[in-house]
Amino acid sequence: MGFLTKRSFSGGIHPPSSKNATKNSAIITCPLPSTVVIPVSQHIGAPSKPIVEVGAAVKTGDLLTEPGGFISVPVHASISGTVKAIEPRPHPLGNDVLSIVIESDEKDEWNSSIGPQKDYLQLDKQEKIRRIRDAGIAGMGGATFPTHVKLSPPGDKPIDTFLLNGAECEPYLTSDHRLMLEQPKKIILGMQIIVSILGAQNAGIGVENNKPDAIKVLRKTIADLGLPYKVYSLPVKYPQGAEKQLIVAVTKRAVPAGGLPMDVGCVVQNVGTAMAVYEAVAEKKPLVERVVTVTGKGVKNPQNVLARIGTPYSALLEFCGGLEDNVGKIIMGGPMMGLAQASLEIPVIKGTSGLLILDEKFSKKPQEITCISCARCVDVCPMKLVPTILAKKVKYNIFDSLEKDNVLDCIECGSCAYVCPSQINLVHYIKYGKHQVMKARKKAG
Amino acid sequence: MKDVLKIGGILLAITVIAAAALSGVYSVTKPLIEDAKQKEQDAALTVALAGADTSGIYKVENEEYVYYEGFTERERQNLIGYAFITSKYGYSSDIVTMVGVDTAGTIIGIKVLSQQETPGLGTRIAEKAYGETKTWVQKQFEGKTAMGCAVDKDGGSIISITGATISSRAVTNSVVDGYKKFNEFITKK
Amino acid sequence: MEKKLFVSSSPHITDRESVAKIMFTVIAALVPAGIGGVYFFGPKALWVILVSVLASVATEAVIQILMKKPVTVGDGSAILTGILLAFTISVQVPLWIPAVGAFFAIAVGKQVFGGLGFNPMNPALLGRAFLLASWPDYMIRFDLARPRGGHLAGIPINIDGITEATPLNVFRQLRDIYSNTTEFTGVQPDVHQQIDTLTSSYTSIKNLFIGDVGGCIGETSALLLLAGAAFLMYKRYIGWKIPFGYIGTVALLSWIFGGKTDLFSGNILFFVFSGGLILGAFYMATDMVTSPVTFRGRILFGIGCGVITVLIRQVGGYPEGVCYSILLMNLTVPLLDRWNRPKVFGKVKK
Amino acid sequence: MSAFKELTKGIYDQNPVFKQALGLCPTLAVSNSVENGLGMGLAATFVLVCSNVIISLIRKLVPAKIRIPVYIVVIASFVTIVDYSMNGLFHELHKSLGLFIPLIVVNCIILGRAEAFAGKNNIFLSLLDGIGMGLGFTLALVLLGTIREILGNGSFLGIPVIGASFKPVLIMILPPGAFLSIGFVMGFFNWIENRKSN
Repeated sequence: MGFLTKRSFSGGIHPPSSKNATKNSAIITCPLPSTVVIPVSQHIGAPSKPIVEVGAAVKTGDLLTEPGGFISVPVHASISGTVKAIEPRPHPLGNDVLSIVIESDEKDEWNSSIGPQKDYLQLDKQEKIRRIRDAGIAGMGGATFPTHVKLSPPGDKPIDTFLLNGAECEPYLTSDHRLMLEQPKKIILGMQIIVSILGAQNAGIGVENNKPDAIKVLRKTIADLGLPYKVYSLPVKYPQGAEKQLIVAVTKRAVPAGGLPMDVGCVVQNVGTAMAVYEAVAEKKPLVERVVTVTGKGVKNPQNVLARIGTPYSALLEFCGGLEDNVGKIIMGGPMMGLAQASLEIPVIKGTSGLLILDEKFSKKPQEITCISCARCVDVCPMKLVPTILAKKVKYNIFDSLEKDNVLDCIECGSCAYVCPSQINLVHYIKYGKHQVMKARKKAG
Repeated sequence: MKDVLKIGGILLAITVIAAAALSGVYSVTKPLIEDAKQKEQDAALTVALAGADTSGIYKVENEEYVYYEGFTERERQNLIGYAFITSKYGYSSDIVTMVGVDTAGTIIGIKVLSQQETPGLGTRIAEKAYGETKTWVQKQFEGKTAMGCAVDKDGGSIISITGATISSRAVTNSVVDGYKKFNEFITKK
Repeated sequence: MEKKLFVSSSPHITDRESVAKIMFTVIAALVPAGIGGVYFFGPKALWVILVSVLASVATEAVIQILMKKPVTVGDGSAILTGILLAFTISVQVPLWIPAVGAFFAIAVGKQVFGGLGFNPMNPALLGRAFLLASWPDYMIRFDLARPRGGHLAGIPINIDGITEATPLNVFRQLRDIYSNTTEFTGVQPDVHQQIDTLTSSYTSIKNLFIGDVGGCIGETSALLLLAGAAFLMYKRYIGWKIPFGYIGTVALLSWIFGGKTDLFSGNILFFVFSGGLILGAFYMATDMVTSPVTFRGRILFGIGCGVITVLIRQVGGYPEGVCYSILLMNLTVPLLDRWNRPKVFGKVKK
Repeated sequence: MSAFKELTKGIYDQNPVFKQALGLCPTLAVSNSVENGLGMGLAATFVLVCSNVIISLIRKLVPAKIRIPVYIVVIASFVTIVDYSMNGLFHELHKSLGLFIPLIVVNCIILGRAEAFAGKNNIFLSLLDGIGMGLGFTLALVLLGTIREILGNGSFLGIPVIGASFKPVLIMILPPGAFLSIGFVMGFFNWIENRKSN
């Protein structure tokens, strides 16, 4: 079949990229919002614990919480002002989460310890990792897994390859693309820090070949800095940016089912994370802002915005010219894996790579009809699962054999549901099936 | 040990009773069954050896072969022909026929004794078409030379039943085979 | 917030394919073969197709209304079933035959199981099998099926009993004569010659390819069927695994066993273009609902169809076995899918 | 439980074929005409009644360990009696039922009733149960035979009942027809039950 001869993976889909609206608009900074809402949990793992009290005055970059465990990161004040409330507020994931609300004093005074650090590369490994954790960095591609954990692999898993993920395969999103064009130096230097922590011999950046400008800029920057990193031009295919698919495309190593990239000696980080790592280690700057692509038919001026963490969508959208009348759906992230949002008061968090506003026509999903076993989902599944059988089992409440069908290997990329002619939301069923399997596992101990 | 004997005894008693009952029934029904079979064969023979006197048909039997001779008179006068039984596997069963031929080898009459072919298709070899008085085999074979029979598909003159070529061909070929065997035997004699 | 936002799970975009679009595209791909059928067999072919389609659609609608289900005749699947059924019957049937067949196909072949997506067997083929078992005398009558003067080279002139003038029928009859060696029937001297002319002469193969031979309405023209199939493959509505697995197997086995008496002497082109193989392999075996979803499953499905087809053609009671072979393999689909799950990404063999 | 109930339960409520799905092999095989169905049904009924009575009679004498062999001996004896008698008296019918007469021995209705009923109840009730179940089986066979013969052959008990213009649906007297008709009749009864319970 020779699918390994090209730098790609088997399966996958080709949705329209829809990136033209924002791919050429430079990142612009969003004005400071009057209040920010900072949830204590913006990452995968234990929520962090607040260490400030209502009424306290904070400066930008001040620590607001302490980590709730090893797999946890703190959050920081993203503006200066007064803590107004510490209470549950709507969270992008759908439920209400304890959040620290800060009212701006409009001065944006920064914590004084933030600034360029000398000889940061010479710091020892533990210090670098501590700075990364203290800066509150969690994977900025959307998965929000605490970065310091990923950079501390257990001793029995030697890492020889570090990959930077600049694929940005989700349609519509351009934040990583713009970041690579505008901040290539910070990204590469961040990469250098990560490589020094991991001790990896090989390092490279994977970029889909629909971003030739980014590939060129990155190559030039690497050459200018005299570093040995490679830039891989990858074919455009969704989900090229999924960890396992990226690794197999670049290194031809297949992460074992149920395993992690470190099982094949790899660590993958998003380009935005690399920049945040640079800022954390070289400037001690915590993660208080990120680039968000605001796009879609439902917003007047689609653009790439540098926004403070905690900025409510309403403020962000107002800056982008406001919503059109026919808004139907607001999605955090891309259209394939993003989450539909219920309210405009939800804030930007560390994993908010984009805000996609779809008009009504695109929002309503057609009625699901019965599966006709066309096998399109089987053909596109990048994990080589059989989505139709998984979904049917879930639909008829047959959960006992799901685990044997490898349901837990699903990466929820949505390719199956994208191609389904019967409009069945396979991902929805499979997610529920995974949930049931995990529940059964917990019960069994 | 005692238990085993008791169980064995009961089982023995029951089987003995059953055997006795069966032998009684057998002795009563045996003549009936033979009678019915005889009647059936007689009916077939009257078709196969049409023209012979019903009491002028004699079974010729020896170790290897059985056939029938038919006379117009009871006292073995005027031999009109012979009848033999032949069979061949058709579409889903053995098709057994009784064939009567005259001394020159021309078929006098023919009757299907048993078959389990596809209803509506293969079974039509033994059935009368609507408004006919003769079955398909009678219509096709009577008056033909047994030796030269072949279905139309094989270039012969037996018009096979649409959709039941296999059954038609099986009957035809069994007639030929049966006649061949009969002929061998009779010439040897 | 005065406006209500839609909230649903990801993904939020789809490629806008739909079952109806797939069905109508397949129907479009069958149009050339349908026109060919009408051209070769005369206007009655059109009536057969129309009756079959109308009966399918009406049956589906009526049953769905009676069962108080949403009426889904708009998805085109009933129309497709009607067309495929009409394509597999002889033009000489009375018009109530396609109507009854379509009723059985939809009612018993599809709606009894719960409608589209739940039927274990291809409804059109089931309808055809029902008709063939119920009224064989109508279903195998092909004697007038060549009004355009098309012909098969090698049809023996001295055998006048042939009423089933499809290529495979003629072949079977000639070969039966050839191998039926009782000295009483005797091998006719020119049978040998006739078989060769029938199976390998240029005229025969050309007419077979164009479709100018006896047979069912939509199955004779390999050319038109392949044109439609190429379109469907280009649109990716049918894959290569089932049809090629199927036809490849038939070609190989026919070459080995399809000769007069010797092995490895069958003419592949004759067996591939004869009968309903092209129609069956590209349009019926590939029916999404009743074929496997897995890669290996589809290949094995195709091979299985091929083996059974050749088995029926060479030793079975019928000259053609496409219909039954696909129906039989349809029943193995759940097993094939269970045994041939793809190896999950990154799964290491233990 | 009244005696009347024991007699009638086999006809509909616990019909061996449609409700309990017992004895399907002969049901499928010989229901291609009313005559065959009736012959088979009555033969089985005779065996069922006789074996029920005898088994009920000897139920206290037979140790539990050997009850199945004893039942089989009893049933097989009656089947053989039926086989001989039919062969002598109804030779043609016997020929068309063929192998299925001896196979009554393994018909699960008969062994099933022996085990489930006759081995536990008195002679009178066992007699009624045998008659009821036998009638239920016969009725099922005749019903299927009627459907199949009329549709598949256009006749009832061999007498043409539909005009000559009707082309019989051959498949109905072929084996698939048995499955089709039994499926639809069972479906029909289930539908009635569903409507009743709603």
